[in-house]
Amino acid sequence: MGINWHDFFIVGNPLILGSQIAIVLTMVGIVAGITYLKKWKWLWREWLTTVDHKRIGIMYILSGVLMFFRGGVDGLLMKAQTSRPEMKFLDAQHYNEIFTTHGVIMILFAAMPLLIGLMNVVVPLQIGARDVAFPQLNALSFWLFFSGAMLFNISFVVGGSPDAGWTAYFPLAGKEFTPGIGNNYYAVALQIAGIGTLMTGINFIVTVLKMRTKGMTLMRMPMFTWTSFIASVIIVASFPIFTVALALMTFDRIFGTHFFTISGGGMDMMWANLFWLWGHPEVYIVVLPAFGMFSEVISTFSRKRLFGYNSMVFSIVGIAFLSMLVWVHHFFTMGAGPGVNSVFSITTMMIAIPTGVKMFNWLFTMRKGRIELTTAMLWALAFIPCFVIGGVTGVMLAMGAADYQYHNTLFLVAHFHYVLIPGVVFAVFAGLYYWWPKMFGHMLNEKIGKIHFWFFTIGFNLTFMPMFFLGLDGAVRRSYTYSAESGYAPLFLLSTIGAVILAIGFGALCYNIYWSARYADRNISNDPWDARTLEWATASPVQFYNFAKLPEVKSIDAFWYMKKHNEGLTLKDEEVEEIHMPSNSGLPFYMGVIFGITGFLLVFEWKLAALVATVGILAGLIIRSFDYNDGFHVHKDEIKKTEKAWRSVNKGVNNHVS
Amino acid sequence: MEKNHKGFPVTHVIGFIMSLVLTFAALGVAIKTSLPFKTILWIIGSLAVVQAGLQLYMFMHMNEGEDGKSQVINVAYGFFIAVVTVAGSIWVMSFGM
Amino acid sequence: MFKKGYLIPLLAFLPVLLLSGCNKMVVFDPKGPAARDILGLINWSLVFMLIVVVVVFGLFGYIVWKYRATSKNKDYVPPEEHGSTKLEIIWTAIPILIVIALTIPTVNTIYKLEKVPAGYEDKKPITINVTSADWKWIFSYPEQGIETVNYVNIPAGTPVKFKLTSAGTMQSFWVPALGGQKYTMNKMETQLYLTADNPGEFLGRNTNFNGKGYADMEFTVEAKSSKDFEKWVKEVKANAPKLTEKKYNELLKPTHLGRETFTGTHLAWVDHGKMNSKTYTNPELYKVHGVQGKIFKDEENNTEMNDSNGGEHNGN
Amino acid sequence: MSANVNTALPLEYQTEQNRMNILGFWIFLGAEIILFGTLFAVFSVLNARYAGGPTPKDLFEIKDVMVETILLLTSSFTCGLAIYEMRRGNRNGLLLWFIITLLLGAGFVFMEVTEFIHYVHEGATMQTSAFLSSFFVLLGTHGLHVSMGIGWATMVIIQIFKRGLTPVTARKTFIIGLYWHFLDVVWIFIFTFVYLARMVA
Ligand code: HEA
Ligand code: HEA
Ligand code: CUA
Ligand SMILES: [Cu+2]
Repeated sequence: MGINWHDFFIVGNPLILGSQIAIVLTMVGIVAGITYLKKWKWLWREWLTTVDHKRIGIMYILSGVLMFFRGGVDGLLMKAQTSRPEMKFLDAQHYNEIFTTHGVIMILFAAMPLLIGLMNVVVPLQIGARDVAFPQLNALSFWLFFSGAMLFNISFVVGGSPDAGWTAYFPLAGKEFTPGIGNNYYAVALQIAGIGTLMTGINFIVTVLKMRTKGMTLMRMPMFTWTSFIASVIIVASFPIFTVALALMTFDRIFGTHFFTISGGGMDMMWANLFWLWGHPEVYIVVLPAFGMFSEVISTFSRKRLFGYNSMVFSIVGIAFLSMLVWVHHFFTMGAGPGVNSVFSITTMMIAIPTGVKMFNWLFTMRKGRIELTTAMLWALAFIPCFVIGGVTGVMLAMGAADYQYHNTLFLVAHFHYVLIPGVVFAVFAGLYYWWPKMFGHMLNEKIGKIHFWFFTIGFNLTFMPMFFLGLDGAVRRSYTYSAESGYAPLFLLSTIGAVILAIGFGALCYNIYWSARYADRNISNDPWDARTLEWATASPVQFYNFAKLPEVKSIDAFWYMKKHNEGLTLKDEEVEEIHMPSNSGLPFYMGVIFGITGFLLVFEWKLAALVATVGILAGLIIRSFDYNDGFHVHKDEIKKTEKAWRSVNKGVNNHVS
Repeated sequence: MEKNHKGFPVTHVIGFIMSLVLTFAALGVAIKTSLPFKTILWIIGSLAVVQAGLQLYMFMHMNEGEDGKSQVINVAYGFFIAVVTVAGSIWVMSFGM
Repeated sequence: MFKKGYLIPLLAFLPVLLLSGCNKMVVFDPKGPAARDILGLINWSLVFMLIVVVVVFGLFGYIVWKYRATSKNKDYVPPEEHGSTKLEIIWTAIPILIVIALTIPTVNTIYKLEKVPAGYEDKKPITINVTSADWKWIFSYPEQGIETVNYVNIPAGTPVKFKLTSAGTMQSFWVPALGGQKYTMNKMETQLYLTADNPGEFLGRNTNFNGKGYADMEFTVEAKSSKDFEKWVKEVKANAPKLTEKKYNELLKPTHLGRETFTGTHLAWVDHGKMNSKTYTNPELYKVHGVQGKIFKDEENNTEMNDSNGGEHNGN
Repeated sequence: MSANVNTALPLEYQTEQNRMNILGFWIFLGAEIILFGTLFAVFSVLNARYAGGPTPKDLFEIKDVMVETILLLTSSFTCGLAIYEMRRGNRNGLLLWFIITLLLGAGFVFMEVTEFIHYVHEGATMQTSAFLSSFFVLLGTHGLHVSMGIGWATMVIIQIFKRGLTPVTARKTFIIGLYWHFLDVVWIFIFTFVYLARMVA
């Protein structure tokens, strides 16, 4: 194939060389560590082949945190470059690659897995199920996501990163203007991860529709389950569009077709159209589960049930419905007729209405409550004012004519960080602090948590608030530098300082995870927060079969009801029955690997080799078709033993809520 | 959703004949008539939708089973999104020009 | 510890304060009717946004303060409220009213911006064709028969009809002091009316990312009095070199250029806004580090300009 | 997941896992509707951009298209009969109609491939124009689905031979039936909006 190794491995840039060395060393370190500790078998049996929704969730979260770190470092690099006018830290090409990978990684490989991870851990527990509807498919979803994420990340050191923005607008992203393979990575890696996400969507729809425990009617479901369900519906409605868009991009770039090219009659605007047909719903896919988490956290720590439950449900359904009807607001300035722009301005602004309903319902959940300022609750509280700023600036953008002045400026960048970070990142932090004991059997440290919180929120506001003003003063996005005469320097510097504070905050989280893993008290109850929903009705960490006896639900906030009426909290030996559970499988992992290999070959446009590799994919599908493994039964004795262990511990636990 | 059909698969045969009729009707309208293009498009488009509905109900038994309702809503929703995508794209990309 | 809880709302208020005080930001300092119309809309929206922010922040501060857990209210058991139909109707209805209040001027302004600005209807607009290329702006004056690069002179007080197109990637034409932006696209033509009230110099730039040279893709707009404008045109016609096709092909290569001036326009041989216009691409010149794809290796025309045809389309 | 078997229902609906799989597959079909809808959207926008290349009138042969259509319609019918036989517990009837269905499907794929080869010989390739790019990708996606369906159904037939009619094989057969009918539905729209409409336009 005549590979030019100098081009293959990006060398010559100290930054990239440094990361290459770091990556190689880390990998060697991990392999050596696992070998030394003789953990290979354990890793394979307990994690790589697992189909347990909780473990899959944890793997999602782990990858998400890692990717958040990668995306965050990208963000810091950009901030370093724009800290001073005409700074020479990164050149234009590197800046372009970095904001592209930052956007893609943050949204698709950080926000999505963090949310899907928490969905995986929590949703089956909240509806009183033993797993998701299709556990093996769930594992496959994860491995496809992981494979896509890894493929995307190696672009940094192997072959070159994509550099056309996370929106990858044509004609720029086409072969004529971006001949390198960087954008092939975009097309292929997102495709692989996207297929995984689509299957997650299907899986959770069926899980919620079919696996609810007795009495758990739709209108008794916890709000996080509702939002996860609706987000899954949006996933199924929008990801197929992205699949097609990416496939056509691949065709244009690798097979010379003319969908979006400027030659051969292609239409560059069609890409923007398809991208946002997916891209807009995508932002609600990430924000809805986050809304759900805030609902749980706010209700738990106000010690009140959620205010206006029904209108909360209607509002998410409304948001989901509208989310498919607003995509044009991302290209008001493309010159569509005034009729088009008017209609889409109106549909977009309408989203403020259901979102407002949610806002006020949260506020009134707290009213007359007893608000406990745990770290999880602090995130939920900070979310409200910050998100309102993001939301109202969104409405300003939605006004088509006004958007002619905001579009593609830092005002827009400020808007979306003000919705994405409070809306998604704060939610994930809240969710992690809240559900950590469910996942790992110990709490995160509240003191360090508060340091994390204050640094992060203050840093966040300092970083992104100045961008509103820069944007109104004409500073555009995606520009690697600006002149000294522009007068932007002070605000840009302020923003960089903010980002450093933000990074310290994130560092505090990492330290908290480490500290808590080593030193935190393991002697905690299954319900350390005195919470309201079913996931707290079982052990922390949750035993692999979730519930020895599936709970029966009589009201919303089912566990709260059980506690108040003292029902179903104990388990008698006679009630224990054998439990049927699915077996582990190596196939999803294999599929992830083979998809990764195929994708890699396709990225390098080695079409024949890629075709050969697809045989491996087909082989995987055939093996699955002939797989009749029906799972296994957990014996009564084992269940009794497990249940006794955690139920007796509960008697003498320490109270951790300060 | 009865378990055992007895005798002759009536609905299937009716469905098949109707789909043939609809197909040829569309062909006839498109090739044999000289209506304006828009009219033809509307007619053959409606025939296609009818035929799709026929397949969904008579062959695929979309509304059968304990999840019949979910399945119908799901297909209707999918169809709605598809229509929004097609009509929206055409409208937006024509730029009101 | 709790006092810090006010920090966030305070920080969040900052923009509102700054917005009302600071009039130097370019969007708040319009120099033409289009920008002024938009600013009117923006100011109108800011009033409502301010109301929303004040109401939510006020409620938030009050509720969080009043109902926080303290050692004194340890035994307080919050009531089990389900909701309140009345309240829920209120906070659905008021946002609906706000949205309506925002919708009407928005739609009005959208339509208004498509036309010659009010107050200038009796002035005959001049037409300037804008062609964006990597990474420069090319302005053709079909009526005057001249062409400039990276700067554009316009007569003040006269509506200018900018016909926008691109020789390659998608760009966005924006002169914030004069009005909103619009994309330029190959084989498409979009239009934008801008008018400068008075003579002056304004910065314009591309806002739609288009590769390596994007950051520097700026131009200046100089509004001159009609007399000065005529004088300038005459001078150009007398002194500037003639634009040849060869020179033009040179211009279209992905480069940075300073200001240039020519007599004659490239519209004589190509209008990139036409559906069937020639395609100009230079993939060879866009190579960066890393592995290059293969697609152009297989094709014979990997040399200069690629001549493939545009195809026919209903657009113009 | 539980082995609760409700024998009052048809085989494919008897276990909870089966019911979940069927519902899941319906939702997958919902996603497929949107996927094809997007391809139709692309085709609708690009369908008059010939870039000087051949037009539908130059290319399409209504007779071949009608044969393809009838092959697929008939296969949908025989697939219906296969499921009908399955519900009567008639394994051999099921297999017979199932195999006929696949043969008809194979005939369709064969016709389509010949059609494509013919176009390419006339100089109409995927790279010629936006119209042809969108044409080939829309029809190619459908054709690929049919081919995958044939391969998948073959696996299921082998399983029926090996295991007979069980809730699991019945569920697999039922689901592939749904898939097959769905591809016929997609074809109806291709027939209408790609062939008929573009020939008249
Ligand atoms: C989680 C992600 C998220 C969320 C929730 C939102 C929410 C909203 N967004 Fe945002 N948006 C993005 C992520 C998000 N956005 C991203 C990533 C981009 C840029 C992509 C790119 O180009 O790279 C973007 C870009 C973007 C644009 C394109 C601008 C441009 O390119 O020029 C527009 C325009 O309309 C817009 C509007 C809105 C609106 C109206 C909302 C609404 O949903 C907000 C609703 C919320 C409120 C309004 C606050 C609470 C409500 C009340 C208190 C009630 C009372 C209020 C009123 C009546 C006003 N967004
Ligand atoms: C969920 C989505 C998400 C999140 C969380 C973020 C988080 C951040 N983003 Fe954003 N961003 C996007 C989504 C997101 N972003 C998108 C979609 C775009 C558009 C891309 C495009 O234009 O195509 C964008 C664009 C974007 C830009 C605009 C670039 C430009 O247009 O010129 C900037 C610039 O400041 C930026 C900065 C940041 C920063 C500082 C953070 C911070 O919040 C990050 C916080 C995390 C950390 C700080 C990590 C902590 C690291 C350490 C503790 C280690 C320190 C180590 C070293 C320094 C080596 N982002
Ligand atoms: Cu009924 Cu196939
Ligand atoms: Cu949007």
